[in-house]
Amino acid sequence: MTTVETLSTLDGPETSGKTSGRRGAGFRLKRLPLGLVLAWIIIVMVLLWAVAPGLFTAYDPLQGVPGGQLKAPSTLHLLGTDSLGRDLYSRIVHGAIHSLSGAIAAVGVGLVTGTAFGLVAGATGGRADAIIMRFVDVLLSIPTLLLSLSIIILLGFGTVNAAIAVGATAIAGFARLMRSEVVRVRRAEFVEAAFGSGGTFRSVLWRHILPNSLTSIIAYTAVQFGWAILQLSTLGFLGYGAPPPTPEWGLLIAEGRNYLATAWWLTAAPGLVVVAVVLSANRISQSIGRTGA
Amino acid sequence: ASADAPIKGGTLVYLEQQAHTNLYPPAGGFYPNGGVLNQITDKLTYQNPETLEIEPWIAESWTVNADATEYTFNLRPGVTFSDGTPLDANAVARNFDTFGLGNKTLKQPVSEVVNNYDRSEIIDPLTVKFYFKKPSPGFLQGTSVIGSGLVSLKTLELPFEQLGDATKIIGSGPFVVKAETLGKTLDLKAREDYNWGPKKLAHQGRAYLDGIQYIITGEDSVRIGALIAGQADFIRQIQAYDEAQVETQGLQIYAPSTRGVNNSVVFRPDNPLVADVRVRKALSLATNRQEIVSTLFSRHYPPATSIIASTAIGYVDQSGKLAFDLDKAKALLDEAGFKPGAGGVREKDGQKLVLTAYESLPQPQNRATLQLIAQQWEKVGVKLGVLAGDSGSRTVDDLDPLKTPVSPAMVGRADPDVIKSQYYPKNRDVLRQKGGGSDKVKSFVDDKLNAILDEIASQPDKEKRLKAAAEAQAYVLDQAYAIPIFEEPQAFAGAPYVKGVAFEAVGRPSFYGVWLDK
Amino acid sequence: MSENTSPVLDIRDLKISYGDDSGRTRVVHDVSFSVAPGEVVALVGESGSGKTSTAQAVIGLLSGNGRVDGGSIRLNGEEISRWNEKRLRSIRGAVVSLIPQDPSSSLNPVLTIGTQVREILEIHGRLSRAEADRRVIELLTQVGLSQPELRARQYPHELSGGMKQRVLIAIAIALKPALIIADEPTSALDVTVQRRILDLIDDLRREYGTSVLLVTHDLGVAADRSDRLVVLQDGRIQEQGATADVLAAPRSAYTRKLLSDAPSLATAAIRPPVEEARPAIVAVEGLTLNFVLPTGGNFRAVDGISFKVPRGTTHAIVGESGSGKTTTIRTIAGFQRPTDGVIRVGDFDLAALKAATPRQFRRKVQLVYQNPWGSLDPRQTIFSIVEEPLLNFEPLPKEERADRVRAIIERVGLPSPVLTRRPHALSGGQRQRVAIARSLVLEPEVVVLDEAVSALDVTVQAQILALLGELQRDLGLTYIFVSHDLAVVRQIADTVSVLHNGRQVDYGPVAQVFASPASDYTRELIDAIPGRKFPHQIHHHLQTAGSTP
Amino acid sequence: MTRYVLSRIGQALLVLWAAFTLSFILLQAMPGDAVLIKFLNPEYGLSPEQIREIREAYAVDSTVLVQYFQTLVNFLKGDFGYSIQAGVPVSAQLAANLPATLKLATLGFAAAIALALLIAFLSSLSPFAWLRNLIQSLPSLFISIPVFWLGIMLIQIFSFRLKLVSVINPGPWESLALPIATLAVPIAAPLAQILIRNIDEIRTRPFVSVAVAKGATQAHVLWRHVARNAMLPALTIAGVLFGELLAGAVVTETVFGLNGIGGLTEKAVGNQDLSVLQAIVVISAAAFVTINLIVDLAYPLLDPRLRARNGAKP
Ligand SMILES: Nc1ncnc2c1ncn2[C@@H]1O[C@H](COP(=O)(O)OP(=O)(O)OP(=O)(O)O)[C@@H](O)[C@H]1O
Ligand SMILES: Nc1ncnc2c1ncn2[C@@H]1O[C@H](COP(=O)(O)OP(=O)(O)OP(=O)(O)O)[C@@H](O)[C@H]1O
Ligand SMILES: [Mg+2]
Ligand SMILES: [Mg+2]
Repeated sequence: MTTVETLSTLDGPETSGKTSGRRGAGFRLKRLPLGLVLAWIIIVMVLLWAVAPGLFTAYDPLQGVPGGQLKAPSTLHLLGTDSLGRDLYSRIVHGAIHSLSGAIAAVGVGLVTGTAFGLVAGATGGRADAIIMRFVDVLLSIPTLLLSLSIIILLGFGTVNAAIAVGATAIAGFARLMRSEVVRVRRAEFVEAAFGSGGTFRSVLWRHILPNSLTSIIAYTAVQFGWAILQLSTLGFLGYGAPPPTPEWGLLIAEGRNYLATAWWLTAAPGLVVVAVVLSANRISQSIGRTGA
Repeated sequence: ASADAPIKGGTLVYLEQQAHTNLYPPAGGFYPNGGVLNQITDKLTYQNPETLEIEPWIAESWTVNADATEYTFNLRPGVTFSDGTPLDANAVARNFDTFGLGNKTLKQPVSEVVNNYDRSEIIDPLTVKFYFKKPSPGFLQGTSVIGSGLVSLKTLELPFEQLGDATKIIGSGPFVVKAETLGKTLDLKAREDYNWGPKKLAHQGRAYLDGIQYIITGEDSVRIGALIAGQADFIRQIQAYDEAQVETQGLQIYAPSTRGVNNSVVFRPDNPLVADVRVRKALSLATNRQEIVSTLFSRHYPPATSIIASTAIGYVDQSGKLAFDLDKAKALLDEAGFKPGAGGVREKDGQKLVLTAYESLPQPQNRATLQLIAQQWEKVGVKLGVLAGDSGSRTVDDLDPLKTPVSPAMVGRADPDVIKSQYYPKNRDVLRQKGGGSDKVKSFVDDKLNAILDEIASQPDKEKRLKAAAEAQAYVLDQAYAIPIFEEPQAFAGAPYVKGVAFEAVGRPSFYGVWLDK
Repeated sequence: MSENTSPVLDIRDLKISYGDDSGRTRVVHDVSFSVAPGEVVALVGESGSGKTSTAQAVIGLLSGNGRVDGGSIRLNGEEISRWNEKRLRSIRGAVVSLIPQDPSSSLNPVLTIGTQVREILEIHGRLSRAEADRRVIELLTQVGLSQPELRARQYPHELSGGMKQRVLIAIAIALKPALIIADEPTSALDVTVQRRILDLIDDLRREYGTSVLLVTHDLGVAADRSDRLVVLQDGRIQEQGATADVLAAPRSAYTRKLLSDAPSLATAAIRPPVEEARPAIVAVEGLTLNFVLPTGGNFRAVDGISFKVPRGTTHAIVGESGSGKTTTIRTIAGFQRPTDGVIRVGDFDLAALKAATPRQFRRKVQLVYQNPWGSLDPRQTIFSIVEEPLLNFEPLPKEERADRVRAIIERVGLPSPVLTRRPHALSGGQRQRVAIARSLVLEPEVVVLDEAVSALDVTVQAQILALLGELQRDLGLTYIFVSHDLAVVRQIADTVSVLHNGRQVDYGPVAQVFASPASDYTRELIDAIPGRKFPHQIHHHLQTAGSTP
Repeated sequence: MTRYVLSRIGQALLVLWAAFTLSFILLQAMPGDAVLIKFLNPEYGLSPEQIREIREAYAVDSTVLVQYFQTLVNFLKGDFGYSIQAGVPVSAQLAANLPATLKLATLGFAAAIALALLIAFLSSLSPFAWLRNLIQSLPSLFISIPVFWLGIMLIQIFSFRLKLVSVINPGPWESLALPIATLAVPIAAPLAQILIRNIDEIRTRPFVSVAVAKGATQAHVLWRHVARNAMLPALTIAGVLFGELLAGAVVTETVFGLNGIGGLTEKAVGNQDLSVLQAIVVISAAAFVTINLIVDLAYPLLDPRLRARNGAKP
């Protein structure tokens, strides 16, 4: 959530357009940075895991083979097995759907609620603005973890509820960013010009303010996506994650850490997967941030 | 140095998994609490962990009347609390008055081990007599347990909510609290003038150690890593899967039995899904405890052969009732009307046989255990959902048989009373009977069981009492109220130079005789 | 200048290129010229012609991806184009110094003026701290800043643009360099301030004998201030020579075009006076506007302005920055409520407008902004930009809407393929045409233009002005035209109001105001118009240019 | 100015009260309560009768509104009540935990700033593009690592494998080295990102060219002109980072077994120890509003442009 201001400074003063106009958008495609390509490959691959895990592994992620527990990585079990004899690689592949949908739901909650708050606050200004932004302050001032844990307790354990809890803590960030964007866009001359050509408040909001505020929001959403995966795994670490035997990644890392002395790969492998996915999401968000503006 | 000449001095670094919560002695059932109380308090009597006999400690001798309603203790002279006040008849009387009756103004609850308590009487400064409303044959053993540690009058005067502060707990034990950082560390130092350890122990006089440092270290990997790296001397809670690793590093594993009700899952028959004894029996038959133990545990976790541990008093082997037979299980379920339905889950009248259980955090690898049980039950078409709720939901849902038809359960105490503790509606009420702790229960009561349990708690005749205990074991398994899994030890690990580690009867460490060979 | 003194700067066959992902682009091709001691050489040319790049190369300040590909740069006879950073540092500020284009962003906002002036003394380590402090005050005095001690303690935002430019000049002359590079030193300033700054540079040059390389796109400035002219186009020298000679007899067609487009040089034919009888479509009377300041209190931005604009004519509002021009017209366009006064536009009385009516009013009055980049939504296509006003009013069938958009786009002289593009794919002049098209699509009666050509190149500016004139003739439009450039006003307006600190200090037909201004302020403005040094040559040239196609 | 400060303080108090109330509602709505959780724990083996008595003694079943006003009044009087679970006054818990967290958070934050500056400067001074890219991708990497995982890995590597520091009974600095690193990494990442971006942006400003034209060295320009301007915007996210800091502290404290507000929060949530949680919310909200207030009020001191809004142009 700390990237709020980063992104809004990113497209700071309107580039005079003189030079940027001259240099076409054409060459951008010529040299795709390797890192970005890799990031997309990882994301697409993980998405495939989520959609069709059966293509990647034949092992059952939930039913273990008693007696085959805690095996080291081998050709048979690429990443070894866990304490119940379940194939770790299969659990990671099948876990993609839980982690990704959890992260998407979390970001969705934050995105929808937060941007709605920010849009209303920024567009109407005045008292509504003050009230909404103070409320956002309140959300920010309650420790995030306390907030999300309380929400989980309130709603009950589960992937969806954990996602809502994480999403709730993301609202403030989205609201702040959206508001600052809306305020910035509102000041733009083209908004006044739109009013000047007879536009009503609603049509201007819809046609100009919203679309022009969204670039940063989209970039921010990608960042938040990675962040949400991490938050979900932190919840798993604290014992508030998805119920077992869901192979959610955070839970895998969190449970795997208990076996650090005997089977370190149980936590290292899902940990690296999360790092790779979050890193990719960040990389992609940066590229969105750059091409936007 | 050689093993025969203990060395004095040194501080033992002890890594505990959880912080102690409240050091009101009856709260000693919580392992972290008991682990502290066991060093700083003494008990009236000492239960020999090998023989389970009750031996003298602060009480030099005692008499019990025939129907076990009057107990008279003669106290050892010269015992003092660490604040200098004497541990005399008056102090003992006040302690048990509080434990037996509670104290409403100070919010102090009644101890679970003291049944039917009526009053105390101070015969002379070193003689105290207790009266009971009904026979209380378990009381003598009850004076030896961790929940009956004796504390000074000053401590007893404190309201319950202040007893989390260890520095306020004044006992007469071999160690005293020197300093505490709440929730993080606790420093004990040896009491120089301590000279009243249990008579029959080889070691007498002050403790060998100069002090003990408790450090709360929640992460399993950090505790083990620190022990292996030589940063700590002794740790609690080592999981079965780490035992091999610890042993290859030349460290010592201690797994004292808790000698009580085995680690089990119990049913709440008030829930219609498990109201039929055939269903419960089938699930018992579908549970492969051998597989659970060999997959998740080690040789320190013997598979259960009754509802109580084989080392417990009154144990009777019930292995005949604990068979593993999938075909029979399926047949029983068919018989009970639960037929395989869509997705392989059995159902009856549209009701799917889907059960849920909350994992129990204090039990070793309970989450994995329940998941493995779920796997096993799935083979007969029963689904078990394992929940990992927060303590609030868990506590509330646990009262409702409809929400938690299955629940993991275990309790440690080296007396047949423990069976009553576990199953009696006025005690832990694990089966959730009507009139027990939950107002969500609609109808389930088992008077026959309750009668047997009453008998255990109040039959003064030892033989008859043991018979009742045997009867209870058989009855619970006949009704398939519980599926015992394994005999639960408390697992500790220590550095090779830590000598003389002892445990009280249910597995709390005693560091009185410990010395460091380095 | 005596012939035998060797030049301070001597550039031979300079080639500069910029690299990006797709390769290198050469932007300066074989440029050669020299600057003699004490001489002012003006580098002129349209935007993007390579003026700045050439100047930056001299001081080694080409941006990271820029490179000198060949040629030589000799400074006081030494070849510096191959020098490393370290050697370059030793001459920067000491031998060559720089007066940047935009004074407002060229001073570090968080350091005091004194610190920033002293910095150059410290870097070259010539003086003790106390001496440096004294020298700072001396320099600030020298560039004509009042209360130099106070200024030294102030921060840049507390100074006006002109004052900031003086500070930058003080920095540039601090070490008495042999050469000062002034890259558009006044293009961000008001005409009056511009003149004072240019005078100052002139004085200092005379005093120290410093040479100046003056980069400018304004031929008027170049004409007034330089000894020699170098005309660049697309990175190539089109022409160079003594200023007077070039102006009198431009050899290249490009130079001639530059000359004809420069409004300051055009002694334009004053427009015929408007016949009195024409009815006024806009009437402003006693317009006053106060801004409520966040700290409490009021700020009067416009103070009792009155004027009338007859239908089909152009009224200009001129004045220096902050004089209230924008505020006045925004009030007329209905974006701001006047504190006091009456504004009548056609049948509408602005003061009487209720919340719902402004939308109807908008059909009558349209505003064109200074910055076409900012006033067009970067995410919309040109088609939807121009179509939008139509959507806001009575529903037209889709077909008809498209026809009207196409017609108006053609009318403003844009090719139809631009319709599917977005603003960033257009040049500045094209964008301003789009903005004008948008303002015309509703067929308004009054178009208010706020500095609508100030951001544009002279050449493009001339095209847009021509377009506006054409549209006015064909459609009978009425313009209210805001500008700070009197030369432009003289060219296109019928009547003019001169504002100063929110007050109207002059008002009347253009010819009358220019010939006999009522206030000293207006006279000063008129005098400050550059390009007066060689009026007759230019006049002569314009006539010949007019005859050659 | 005073009016502005007063109104800001008023708003801060409002936020404080709202945070208190919101958290009260949230906590009340949770299933079960602290007394139930504590005393239904089988370790105590209490009978239903006894539990009923205890509930009465703790007056947990009085109406929500009564409890709300009681807690509010007590808080206003500075009385935070007792922790039911831990059996000590909340103030004692805070006294034991707050200084530790403050120390950890302050040092962690300082380390994060140092790390962020280091990354930003190195990336902008690095002479090779590949090195710059490498350094610039560090923040993304830092953001991607789960904090608890980082902590556990650091312990395994530095304490158990390399035996560089001891996690059990460490010296005063030894004890903080790894936790600070754990906490600093995720905080440093966004800071570094902002700094890198700002530095890149500020470097294109004309005043930087002017400084170079004065003959200044690259390092001089970076430090004297770029750094301060680039750091100013980063200041505004201090308030947001503060939240991260607390969340990071929870995990760090849990992993390293440190005592502190973070660990306390986690335990108190689990046990629904309301008095503790309310106190934590109030303290952290107070810290949040104070930090934001300070940032808002300090900003003009650091950025002269914001000092005198009403200073007329000469
Ligand atoms: N950093 C850069 N990277 C790539 N191209 C550049 C860069 N700077 C300038 N250019 C290009 O070099 C050419 C010359 O630019 P330069 O700034 O020297 O022109 P100019 O004559 O000063 O124009 P203006 O009047 O607009 O300031 C232009 O086409 C411009 O787009
Ligand atoms: N919203 C506002 N609040 C307070 N003062 C304002 C506001 N807008 C403009 N002003 C002040 O009103 C005065 C007139 O401003 P205006 O924008 O009309 O000037 P201008 O003549 O258009 O100048 P420029 O040539 O720089 O565009 C200025 O001193 C300006 O600072
Ligand atoms: Mg230029
Ligand atoms: Mg203006």
